Amino acid sequence: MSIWEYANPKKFMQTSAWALPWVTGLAAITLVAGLVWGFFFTPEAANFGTTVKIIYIHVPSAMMAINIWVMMLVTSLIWLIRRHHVSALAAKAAAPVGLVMTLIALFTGAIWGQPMWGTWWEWDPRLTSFLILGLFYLGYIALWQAIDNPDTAADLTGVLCLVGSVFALLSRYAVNFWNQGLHQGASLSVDKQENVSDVYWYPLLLCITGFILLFIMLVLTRTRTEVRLRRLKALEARERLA
Amino acid sequence: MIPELGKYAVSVMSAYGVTLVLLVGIVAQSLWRAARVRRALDAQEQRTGARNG
Amino acid sequence: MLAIESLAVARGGVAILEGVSFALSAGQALVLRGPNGCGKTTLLRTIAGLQPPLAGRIVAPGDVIAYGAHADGLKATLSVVENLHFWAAVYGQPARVATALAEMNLAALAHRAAMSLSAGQKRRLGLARLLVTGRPVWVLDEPTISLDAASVELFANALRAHLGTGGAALIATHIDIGLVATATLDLTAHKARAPQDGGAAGGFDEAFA
Amino acid sequence: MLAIESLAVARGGVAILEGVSFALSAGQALVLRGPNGCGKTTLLRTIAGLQPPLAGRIVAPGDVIAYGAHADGLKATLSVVENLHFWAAVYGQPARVATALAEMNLAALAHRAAMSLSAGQKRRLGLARLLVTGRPVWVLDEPTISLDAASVELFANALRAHLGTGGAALIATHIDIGLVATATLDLTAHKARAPQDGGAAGGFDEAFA
Amino acid sequence: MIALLARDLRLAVRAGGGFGLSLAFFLIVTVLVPFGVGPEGGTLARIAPGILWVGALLACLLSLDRIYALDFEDGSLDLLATAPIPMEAVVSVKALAHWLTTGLPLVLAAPVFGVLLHLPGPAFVWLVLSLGVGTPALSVLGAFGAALTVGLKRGGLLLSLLVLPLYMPTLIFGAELIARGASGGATTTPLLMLAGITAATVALVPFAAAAAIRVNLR
Amino acid sequence: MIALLARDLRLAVRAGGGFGLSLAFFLIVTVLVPFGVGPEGGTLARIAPGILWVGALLACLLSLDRIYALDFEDGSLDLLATAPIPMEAVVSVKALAHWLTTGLPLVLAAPVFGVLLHLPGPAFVWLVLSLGVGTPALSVLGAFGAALTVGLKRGGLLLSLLVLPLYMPTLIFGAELIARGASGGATTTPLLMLAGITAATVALVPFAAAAAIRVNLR
Ligand code: HEM
Ligand SMILES: Nc1ncnc2c1ncn2[C@@H]1O[C@H](COP(=O)(O)OP(=O)(O)OP(=O)(O)O)[C@@H](O)[C@H]1O
Ligand SMILES: Nc1ncnc2c1ncn2[C@@H]1O[C@H](COP(=O)(O)OP(=O)(O)OP(=O)(O)O)[C@@H](O)[C@H]1O
Ligand SMILES: [Mg+2]
Ligand SMILES: [Mg+2]
Repeated sequence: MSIWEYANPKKFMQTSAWALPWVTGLAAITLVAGLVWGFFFTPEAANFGTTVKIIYIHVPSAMMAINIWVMMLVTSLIWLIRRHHVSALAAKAAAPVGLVMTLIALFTGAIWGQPMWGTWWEWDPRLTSFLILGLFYLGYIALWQAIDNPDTAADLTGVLCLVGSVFALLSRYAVNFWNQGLHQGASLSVDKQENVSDVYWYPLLLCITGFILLFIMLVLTRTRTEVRLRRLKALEARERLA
Repeated sequence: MIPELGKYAVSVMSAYGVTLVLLVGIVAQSLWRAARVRRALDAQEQRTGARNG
Repeated sequence: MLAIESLAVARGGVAILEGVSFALSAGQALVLRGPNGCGKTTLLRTIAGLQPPLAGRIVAPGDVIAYGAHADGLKATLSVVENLHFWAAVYGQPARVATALAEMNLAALAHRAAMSLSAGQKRRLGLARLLVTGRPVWVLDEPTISLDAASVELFANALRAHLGTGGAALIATHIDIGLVATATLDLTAHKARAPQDGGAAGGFDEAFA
Repeated sequence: MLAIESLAVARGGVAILEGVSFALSAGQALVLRGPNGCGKTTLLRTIAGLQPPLAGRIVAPGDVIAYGAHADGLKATLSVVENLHFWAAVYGQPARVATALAEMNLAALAHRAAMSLSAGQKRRLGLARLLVTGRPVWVLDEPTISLDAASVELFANALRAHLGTGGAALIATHIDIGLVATATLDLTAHKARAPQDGGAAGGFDEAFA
Repeated sequence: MIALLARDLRLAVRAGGGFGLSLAFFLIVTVLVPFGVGPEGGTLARIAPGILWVGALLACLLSLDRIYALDFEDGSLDLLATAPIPMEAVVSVKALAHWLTTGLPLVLAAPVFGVLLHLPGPAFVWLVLSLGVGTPALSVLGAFGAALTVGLKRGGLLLSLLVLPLYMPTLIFGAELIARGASGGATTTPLLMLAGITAATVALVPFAAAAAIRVNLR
Repeated sequence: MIALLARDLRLAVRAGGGFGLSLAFFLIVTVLVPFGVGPEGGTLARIAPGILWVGALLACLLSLDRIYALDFEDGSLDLLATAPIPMEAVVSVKALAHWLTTGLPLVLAAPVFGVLLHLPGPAFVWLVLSLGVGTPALSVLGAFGAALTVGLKRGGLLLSLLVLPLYMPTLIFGAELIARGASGGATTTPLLMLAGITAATVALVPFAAAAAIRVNLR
């Protein structure tokens, strides 16, 4: 049995219907556990004070914002190359979630910046490239909405995602070159944790897992909606023609 | 019950607040739209009798 | 010169025609008929290569088709000759401009800007564009709209000459064009059926439990 | 209801028709004929009040004319009913939408976006727009373009009903509309003459010598 | 007339949002400028009022040519001219629709963009006030410029060229109002001037615009 | 293809000048900014490179939606798609025509505008160099964005939204190049990056744009 079978709408609907309750439950448990742990049961940090608690939403959402774009790139490619409708619809379904994640990262970052750097906004490369990422999300969503024919929309947004990814990377590099900023370097990495002690690391890991599961749950739900919408449109069109 | 947040209380609380609002927003929107489309599709299938079309 | 084999075409993701087959050889003209909305425009666009067919094949050598759509592709600010010269250059046939002007009775208007032409004069210019392509297979969507009787006659003559020199034409129209001999294909019979009645299934025809 | 007295009209600063006179009373329809470019569109636009006449008078009570031009004034992204509702609201006739839809056989397409209609379906919608204006004098420029035989029949019925209820119509066309009784006015005879031949003098016909 | 307003708003929303897009454009301009100018907060804070106004003005400008262009192309404008609505009302309604979809969102969102440019705290009130009072004039003047260029292919750039000089007074008083507000200066004169310009424009310019359209349809 | 280029250029000149107008727009932006920002020479000189780049970019942007819109509306694009010219060539030629009527005049006239903004002396060479190397990328990327939105009514603002993030790297390196040139810094990296972006864009993006057009005509 090949993985491409799940690209068949019916197969996808069946499988996702089975998986959805599990994912939803797991997402709720991990997310609530992680956030509660992070918010109530972690100590102050020497340099950040209690603001360190923001990390439990800031970092997972920032990671998801990037990863969701990568996921959209992959599913767009699958659509462009193999023309599986579900794949294109998954990209469409993911984009608003990605935008929300970007917004969360931006807002929490801004709120964090106020006490730490004394300013809501700084033209730091990390922050700036997130702003640009947000713009890419906005453009992508706007293009989906502007086009009527779903296959046309899938093709064009796919191409945009492709070209946009290249330029998002390029912007990241350009922005770095332009201004060395204040933001933390990447001190988290899965195998080595020099700067972050376990007290922060475990609840953070839990939160990251929670965000990932939440994203999967949302994407499944929204993709199911999009698939239904396509079928609905097809039925309506056929009824009119008959 | 709420932990002692000191002088950063406003920052931390508003960060969590904004996040919750946005997360609940996207979840609610997804579920609401899912329900609406599902209902519309059911009605359409009923009408066209295209259950196994 | 052009053969269509059980073609199915779709618009807006819905099949509208299926099982359309015919062949055109040199000197033949085929008139497509069918009520409004039956899919004539869609079929012609598919044959011209602007959209992919849903099923079936279009067999034609490369670079034989000249497509004449509803919109004439005229630039309002360019003059009649400038418009024609452009298309002649695109098709590599700059020598044909003068004859096309004469054949479509546009010589008197040659240096007028296209925007100051009347509806019928614009249409004549659109037909002249067809003549400068030098392509053997004309695929035309309602070519005689807005034309008066004399201009319809001009078009019929041009078409007759084209067929006489080994050309072919596929024409969708609601109006009779005074032509010597054309075959007619009524598309009403080729209306696409729903999948449950044996029509082609689209991507989302599965029922979801 | 509408009287034209020795009207002269110009386009691009050049007189093209002169001495056009006729009168339309309730229940009458007048068909304007003439070769391409003779000035039918220009005349209709003048009568509709979109451009001033060069000479002569247009006698009509205010607010009686509904003009139907080549372009239908449809919004591609609005649905068929939305388009009609808008124009009905503009003319203060919201109740007419349903009958107009029915008369032009658009009920099945009512919720389709106008951009997804075929050429003939768009034209039908354009004619339905005319019905919702509730105006007694229809001034129409080639109304049956792109229509199939059945739709031309629909239009003829609508026109007959309109005339029957005391309306009037002025129609420019090259095609025969199957109508009981219409008068015809051939515009060829009214071609504007050059000033030296007795035509109206324009602004710059003075000799500068 | 309400039908016309409703239609125009619906079209703006339907066509992928005249609403969100002018906002997005405003956002993009305010993002671009720091890239061009460099990230130092001091410089940015100093130029912020001017840049915000220029950004609002450009966002407005970009959407102007759509006020009538689409209606002209599909023949609606001809038909509206023969309909029982005075052309002055059509122009006013269209300017209003333009402001509702372009100016109003900008006014509401401007504070967020102010943050990006390090606008000093006390200036925020003045930013909103100045945009709120000034942008209606932009829409009406834009409707006039668009009326002059309706029917011209490629009218877009010409339109900008015609309209921008007309925008100059609004821009100057608007930016000055914010700058004075930020530095605690006397704000009465620019505010009065701004309000006066808007009031006079809204009252008188629609007549000129309607005349221009009638000529263009001829 | 030469015929297409000639036609596009002729249309640009005929229709009231794509040529002069983008220049005029550029002029107006550079004039507006001092009005918005205030006239002190020091501030202006510092922000001049950025403003000039932003102005060039906006002037470019304003004319983008006309790259294919008119051809789409009057059916030329359909006919070109069935003509014996590959769509990639059509896209490239159209981008070239856009650059010739928009980018090139800006490059040539930029020094004059630099004077208006008190751009420091040594920066002028770099201004011309950076615009000359960078603007072709703007035209090609614009042609891509326009290809995505061809056929959409009111595509103008959406187009800006899609294209502007793509312009970001060009803008950053372009403005940085002038700034470094003015202050005598190391100019090699930004110049190389700018040239690299332009070269890669010109070579690759037409394929994406042609694909987008074909999809849109379907
Ligand atoms: C709008 C503003 C901000 C944005 C868009 C932003 C974005 C990001 C991103 C993308 C990451 C990397 C996540 C990953 O890949 O691991 C991150 C991590 C982080 N951010 Fe921010 N940030 C912002 C503001 C701030 C501020 C103001 C602070 C605190 C002063 C801050 C502290 C951190 C920390 C501590 C991490 C974890 C770094 C690590 O150890 O990897 N951020 N942020
Ligand atoms: N986007 C769309 N979604 C659904 N249906 C569509 C769409 N676009 C067009 N259609 C339908 O497809 C059918 C075929 O249209 P087409 O233009 O090919 O008809 P036609 O035979 O050329 O008609 P006409 O004689 O009126 O020109 C029409 O019924 C039309 O309403
Ligand atoms: N700007 C202009 N300058 C000079 N002549 C013009 C201009 N615009 C139109 N004309 C001419 O005016 C004449 C009248 O045009 P009009 O559109 O009224 O003709 P018509 O009778 O409607 O023709 P058709 O049957 O082709 O629609 C035409 O010969 C046309 O070429
Ligand atoms: Mg058709
Ligand atoms: Mg006419």
